[in-house]
Amino acid sequence: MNRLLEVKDLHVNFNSKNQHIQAVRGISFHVNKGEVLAIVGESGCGKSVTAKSIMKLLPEKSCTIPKGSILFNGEEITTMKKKQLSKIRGAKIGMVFQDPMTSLNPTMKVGDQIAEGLIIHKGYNKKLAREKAIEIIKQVGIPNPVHCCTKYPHQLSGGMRQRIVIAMALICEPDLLIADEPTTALDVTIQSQILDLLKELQQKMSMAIILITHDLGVVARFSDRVNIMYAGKIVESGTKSEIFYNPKHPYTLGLLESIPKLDHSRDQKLTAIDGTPPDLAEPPKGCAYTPRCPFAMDVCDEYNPEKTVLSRTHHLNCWLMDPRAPKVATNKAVSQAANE
Amino acid sequence: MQPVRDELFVFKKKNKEEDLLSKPSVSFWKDALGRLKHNKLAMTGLGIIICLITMSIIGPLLVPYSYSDQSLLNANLPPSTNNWFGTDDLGRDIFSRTWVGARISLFIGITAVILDLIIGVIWGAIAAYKGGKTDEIMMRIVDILYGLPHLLVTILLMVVLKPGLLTIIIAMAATGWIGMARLVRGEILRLKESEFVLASQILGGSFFRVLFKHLIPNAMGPIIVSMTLSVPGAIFAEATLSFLGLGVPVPLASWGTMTSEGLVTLLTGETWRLFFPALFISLTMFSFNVLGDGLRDALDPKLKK
Amino acid sequence: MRQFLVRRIISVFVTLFVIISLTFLLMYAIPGDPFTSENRIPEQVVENLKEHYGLNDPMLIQYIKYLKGALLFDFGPSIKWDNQTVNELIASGFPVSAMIGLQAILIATFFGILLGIFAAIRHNSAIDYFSMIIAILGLSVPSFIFATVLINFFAIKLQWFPVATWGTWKHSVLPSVALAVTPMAYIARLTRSSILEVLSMDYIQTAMAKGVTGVRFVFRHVLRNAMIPVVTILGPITATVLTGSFVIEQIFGVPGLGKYFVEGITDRDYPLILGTTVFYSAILVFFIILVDIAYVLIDPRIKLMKGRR
Amino acid sequence: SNNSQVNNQTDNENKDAKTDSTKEQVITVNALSEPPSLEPALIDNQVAGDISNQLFEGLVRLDKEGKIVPGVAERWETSDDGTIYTFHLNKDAKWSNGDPVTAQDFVYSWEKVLRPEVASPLGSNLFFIKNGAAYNEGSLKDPAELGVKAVDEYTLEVTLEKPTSFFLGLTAFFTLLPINEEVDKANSKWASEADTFVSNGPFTIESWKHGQELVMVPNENYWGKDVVKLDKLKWVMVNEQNTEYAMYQSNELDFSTNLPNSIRNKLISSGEANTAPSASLAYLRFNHKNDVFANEKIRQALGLALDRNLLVEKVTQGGEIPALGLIPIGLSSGAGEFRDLAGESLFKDNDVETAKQKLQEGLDELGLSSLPKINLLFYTDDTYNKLSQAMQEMWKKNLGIEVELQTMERKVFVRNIQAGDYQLAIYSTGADYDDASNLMGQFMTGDVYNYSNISIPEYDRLMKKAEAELNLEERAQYLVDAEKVLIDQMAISPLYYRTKVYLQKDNIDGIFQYTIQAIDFREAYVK
Amino acid sequence: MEKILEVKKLTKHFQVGKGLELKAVDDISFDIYEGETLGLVGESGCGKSTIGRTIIRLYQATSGKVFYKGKDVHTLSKNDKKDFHKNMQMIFQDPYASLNPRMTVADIIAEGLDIHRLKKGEERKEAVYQLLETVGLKRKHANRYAHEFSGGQRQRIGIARALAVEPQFIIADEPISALDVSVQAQIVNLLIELQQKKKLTYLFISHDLSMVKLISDRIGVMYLGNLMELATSKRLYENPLHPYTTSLLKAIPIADPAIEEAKEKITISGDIPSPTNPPSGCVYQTRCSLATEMCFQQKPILKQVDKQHFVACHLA
Ligand SMILES: Nc1ncnc2c1ncn2[C@@H]1O[C@H](COP(=O)(O)OP(=O)(O)OP(=O)(O)O)[C@@H](O)[C@H]1O
Ligand SMILES: Nc1ncnc2c1ncn2[C@@H]1O[C@H](COP(=O)(O)OP(=O)(O)OP(=O)(O)O)[C@@H](O)[C@H]1O
Ligand SMILES: [Mg+2]
Ligand SMILES: [Mg+2]
Repeated sequence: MNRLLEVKDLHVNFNSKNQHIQAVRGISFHVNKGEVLAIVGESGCGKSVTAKSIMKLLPEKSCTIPKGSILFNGEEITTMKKKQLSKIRGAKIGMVFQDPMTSLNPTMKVGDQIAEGLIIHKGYNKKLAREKAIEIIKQVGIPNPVHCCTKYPHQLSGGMRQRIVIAMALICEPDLLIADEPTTALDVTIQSQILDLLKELQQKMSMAIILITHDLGVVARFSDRVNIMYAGKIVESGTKSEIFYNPKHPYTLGLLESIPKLDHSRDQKLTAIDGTPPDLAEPPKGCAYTPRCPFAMDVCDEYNPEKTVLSRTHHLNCWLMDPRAPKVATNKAVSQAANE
Repeated sequence: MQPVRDELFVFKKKNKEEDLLSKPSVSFWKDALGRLKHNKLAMTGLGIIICLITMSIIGPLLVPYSYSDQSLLNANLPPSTNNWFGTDDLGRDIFSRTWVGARISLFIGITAVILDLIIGVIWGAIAAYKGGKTDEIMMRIVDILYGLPHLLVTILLMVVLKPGLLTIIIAMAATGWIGMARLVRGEILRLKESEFVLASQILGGSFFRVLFKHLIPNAMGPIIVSMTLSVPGAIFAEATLSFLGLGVPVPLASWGTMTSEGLVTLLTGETWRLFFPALFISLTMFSFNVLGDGLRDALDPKLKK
Repeated sequence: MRQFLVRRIISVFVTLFVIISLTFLLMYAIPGDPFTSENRIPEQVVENLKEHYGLNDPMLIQYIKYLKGALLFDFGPSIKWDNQTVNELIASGFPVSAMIGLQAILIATFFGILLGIFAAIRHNSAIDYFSMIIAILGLSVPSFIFATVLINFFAIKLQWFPVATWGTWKHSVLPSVALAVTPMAYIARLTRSSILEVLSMDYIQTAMAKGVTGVRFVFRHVLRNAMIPVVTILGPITATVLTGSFVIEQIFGVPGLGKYFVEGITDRDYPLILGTTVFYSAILVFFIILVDIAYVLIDPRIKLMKGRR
Repeated sequence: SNNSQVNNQTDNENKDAKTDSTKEQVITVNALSEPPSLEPALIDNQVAGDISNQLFEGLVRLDKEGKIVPGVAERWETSDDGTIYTFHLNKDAKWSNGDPVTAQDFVYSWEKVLRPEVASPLGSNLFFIKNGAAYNEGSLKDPAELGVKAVDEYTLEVTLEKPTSFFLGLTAFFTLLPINEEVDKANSKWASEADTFVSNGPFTIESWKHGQELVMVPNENYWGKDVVKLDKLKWVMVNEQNTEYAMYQSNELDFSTNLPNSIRNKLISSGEANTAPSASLAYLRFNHKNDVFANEKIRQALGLALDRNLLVEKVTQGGEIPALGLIPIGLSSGAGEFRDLAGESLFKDNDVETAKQKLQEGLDELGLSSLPKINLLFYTDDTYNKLSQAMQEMWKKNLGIEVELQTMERKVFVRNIQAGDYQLAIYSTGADYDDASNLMGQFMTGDVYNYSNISIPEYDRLMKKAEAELNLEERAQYLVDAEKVLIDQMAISPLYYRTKVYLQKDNIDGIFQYTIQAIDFREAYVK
Repeated sequence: MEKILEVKKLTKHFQVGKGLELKAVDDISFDIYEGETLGLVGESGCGKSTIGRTIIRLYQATSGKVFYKGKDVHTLSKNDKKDFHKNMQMIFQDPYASLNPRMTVADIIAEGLDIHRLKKGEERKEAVYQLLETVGLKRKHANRYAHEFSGGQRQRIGIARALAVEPQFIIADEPISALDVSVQAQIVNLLIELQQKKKLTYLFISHDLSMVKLISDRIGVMYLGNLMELATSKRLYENPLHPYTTSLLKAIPIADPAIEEAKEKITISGDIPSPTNPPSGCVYQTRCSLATEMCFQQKPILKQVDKQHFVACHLA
């Protein structure tokens, strides 16, 4: 089996003196070698937290993992010792953080920051590592890479920083790349160039990618499978076409509806899902989407929906899939609900 | 898991959820105070400081001797039931002297902290934040104050002022805050280019607002450390000043002078004369430090637990 | 940078000028002159002495001479040590003080930072408390007591080092250690506090995500970002320590510069006061410029010349 | 814990005894600090004085008992009126560079001391020579008129202003030591470095690391080199009592004179340390301009209410001797030891009853019900700090007087005293030469050093008589009477006489110590 | 419509390293009218943020002027300055860095209210809650600190802060890049609603061309510090004249796997020039497939091709 990463029933809590924020509430998914898994979801639903927990990067003081396991290449990460971890981090798993400004060391030249991975993991000497760094900076499309190497992060524009962060994650050619919104600050041409680069690496070295993004266009273009997250849970997961063409969960539907069309007229309001996600400090008993769901049933308040398997790749957690639920033609129903 | 009842499978009637507030709103400072209260070690420190202050008030009343009562024939007695901390070389009760000394030393220590805060922090912060010429001038003033021979200044003060606590404070105010000013300047130079500072500026945040709301709170780490560390410095500086005739006149004691005078006992063996003042200085240091550490942690929301 | 240096060098002269002038004023403002003494010295002798040292000249002339001396770095003979010029006194004392001071600074910086690092990385652990206790002792035990304890233990009991005087490297060990304690404690506490701050930054996560660990992690990612406060205090401390500590040098009988700072003043040895003040201030200002330069080198975001918008 | 120190020390001594089998003739002593200058004319302190005493030899020197014995001068005659001294120099006396020591060297040296431009700080020691003061003042320009002449190469004739009984002893004092004229003329800085240093005494300088160490070796050309047994005399420069004691303990010093006060008593009573008189008095200065202290009774009350024995034993603890008179033990009256003549005590120590009575009388005379606030001034010093507190307490307990204590930096203090800006002060005075009158002039009405503004006609009269008196016995009696007048009125209140307390390793001997001229290592040796 | 902002020959150079100058913004002029939205798109690093920051006085312009309501913003009097800062706000590109780590969200959002003394006590509290809800956060979040939020939540805090003082002009630097589509839609709806109600003016910097199109009246396209094309959004999308604009439009990803898979791979041919060493002639010539001799030699100026359409290209 070529399962690279397997996350099982992962829970993550943030503890402060009077509340526990359950940022991730039991998610399970896996990533195979050489595949691109996209994670899409409402802002604040726990995507970044999931990503960080795979790297065991969450602050130890305030954050606990009460339950769940993360297996990377069959090895358990949640209980791994520092030493072992450092061999995986950067070398086997690369990570692109969401906030490129604050995630770069302000007092280190970007060239050195990129080259560092090679020096630690591959034992490159300084010069060679630098050459490689220049090469990869060029690949991510930054003009004048030699000069760029000698700059400090604050001298770069937002997009440039983001590309530096990507270059940093890629330099050791990891088996798994976790990219947390890697292209938000990039213009579309550069974005497509970066995505192409990722694709190329992915194919060449069968690198797996977990892509966290809001841009459903990017998802459509780039990913193999998609996980839809909502309030700390995965609500629907399937292949790209299953999600785009046969979405079942009301939240997925809502998301797809919200995509602005290029021919959208200015006077028309954009469709958005009403309301806000629940507070994860006191998550609801039942399905978290209930208050915003146009098809909410009484059961949704009380019980958590179980997993419904639609195909080998497509499953979701929604009471609508229960045989007892009223049948709705989901696509249309969404528009109707919106128009009401 | 319980079986799910069939009748629940009906669409809900929409009712707007209520977003109620669970906690009253708190400011950063209140929040920090709350966190500080939960830090046991820091509270221990605070407790010790309060005890020391209390003892400095009532301590001398607990024994029948005043701090200045001499009994030359009973000089250098080790601690006993009569003299709990022993007696000094003039036969005075060290217990009583220790607590009278506490008044001066604690007062000096706390004053040093206040001076550091009032002059040092503000001076350094303004210099760094204003930058350019202002920085240049303000920091050169600091250099000049630091470069002047202290002893000369002290002697001059001794000539023009009457000895006493106020004089000590003036002497400390002349230069005591300089380290703090430098430290704060360094931190603020680093912080002032932060985006959140820019954000406040474009909201029209006034100079002092940005300074007090954004820059100084983010420089609290070194400020607190330097503040707590200025306590022993001030306590010993008082001893030096007193020795030079600037401080409180003998026979009034302070921990600093008691320690300096106790130095000889390392040779002669009456080490209790050194031990007690040194112990209480260390204890004070300890309390200020744990309190400072606690405060530092409390002021750092990222360490929130 | 060049512009910065030029500007700073000009301001160095202004600073020194002000320091010198104020010192001159102070010197003459305080009672007593070099020849004030409890001993019964005939007026005639005092007159001769004053004439000899030019103290009978009008103030302005003395001031100008004084400035000239400072400018040429030639302060003439000391009044007390009249067989040596102030320059000679400084030249003979400074290397000694500087050697002890340098060793002390190295000890203080090395152990201070080390202690700070461990305390911060193991925040609120045993080692954190241990480092705090060390720091507390370092600060609440004044250096003169510490020096005496060192002598009693290492020189008298164990006889590892000589009690006092100067000559071999062994002579420099105890004074350096005694001198290092307070700065070490200070540095340790500051380092700890700023490392704690840095450790909560996002880029530390990035470094960890790259698999950076150990020494590299501490030095390249943590320490540099935490160095500003330490460097700030290191500047003036170095200047002070290099130019000698009166107390330490006195206790260890070290022929350093420290005593001239105090005795120059207590003896009202005007040329010596001038010489030591100019020398110290120059070194101080030099190290403070170094600190400013270090700021820019440590944190590229810092711009010294820029005013506020 | 004191025991352990003693044990420790005997341990060290045992160790020492072993290493000493080689009998290296080396003694290490402490000079406290770098001597400001070693040229006799420029010396103004004891440190340099002590060092130069080993390097130079004056016309006379003092033997073990402090008696005058020949130095460079083999013999000497005094004129009948006591104003002319003729010294016949020892023809074997040589400088360390081989030059003979000539009468001209002395003429040159003394003229240099008195030359105004040289600004010799202790030049007043030569004011006894005819025209000395005038020449120093500049009113007399011709050096030939000075009362010192080289009759021939080896005969020196000194004419004094007036008969001066102690002049002969004074020629051993460091200001009057000779320097080599040629060397001095060739290189004015000869006295600052070991290479150029030329001396005529038992020792000469081998090496001199400024501020650090000065090493002396015997002067090969010294006429009395046979009595010099040491191979080396090392002077270290450590100005800290505790350290000095530690060095002594760890055998880094063989001889120590500068002990921490707090342990002196212990060392004296255990017999480890010895004491020697030192011609110096600590006393209380009253400002007679102050209304209160102008009153004799008040002064007496304050003076009598002090328990000097207790102060010395429990407070100053330096082996001092309670002073119940003005002139310290060991000082000459010109006709024998002064204290022997005048008696030990001129008043009763710790006479609380009388003190109380005097206070009441004084208050009545002043028309006061109680004393106004009194301020006791002293300069920053550990001993005075303690002493003042103890006295404060005694006055409070014995007389019910509140005295406020105030300490000051030394020169500021001196300035305050000189300006008469004080009420009560702790002060001290020491003799420059071995004669009681040295300490007594300063209390005469109108004397420039009379910072207490004392004016006692009887005292002035007696002092003037003594000054004019040629008969040494009579003169001594006048001085004794004068002292009695002064102390009876408590014009000042004596506190204690200082002593020298020193430690000397058991294997060392032959070090001579004197009341005034401090110390002589000429005949010192390691056993 | 009235001009609310005039940017005249604005140039901003950065000193990078020894003697090296980086022309982040190179001689750009444009106007913004009251109540309109000007979109600004362009390659990453082309100087969009720099323009925004220079307008709001975070950077001192190297040359050129910016007039807000006829007043030069770089030489405002003290009173005008305060007014200016109340009326012009900015949403930062980097939300996390722009939030003070030691302030609660409530204090961050209310800072403008405090500075301009707009609301106090209960009123202020209520205003904060309103704003939080407006941007889709919860009242409860008011007591939390910035690091306790997700990227998108932080961005919304930044938006709430900018809205708090009810400014007339907002420079929105990538205001929605970290938000999911649904929240994006909410925020964009909100911005449009505010604009309609209060005649707000926006300078909207974004990479998301579909959003830009939707929200902007006019759009400027930048490349390497230069303004390449400026037109109404409709015109720009229907009739792009500059080759760079064309390539941008082609690269917009569509949320439809079928379309995306059918799309041919876009490769950027040619060198990406460096702003420290811009190419001679037209700055786009290195990547332009249509470049002619003229493009290598002469820098095209922004010329008007239609009533609302300007372009800087020799070929247009
Ligand atoms: N340090 C923390 N302390 C408390 N709560 C936190 C902390 N970090 C994150 N959270 C909470 O955890 C939840 C999930 O955050 P996460 O960063 O994973 O969101 P996200 O899915 O990445 O959202 P976005 O798309 O906006 O980045 C959020 O509700 C956030 O408020
Ligand atoms: N403080 C600075 N010092 C030096 N160069 C800078 C500085 N800020 C920006 N730059 C440079 O100016 C150019 C324009 O930067 P700017 O941030 O305006 O780009 P941008 O258009 O906002 O890009 P993005 O879309 O990636 O945010 C970039 O090349 C950048 O490297
Ligand atoms: Mg995120
Ligand atoms: Mg930008």
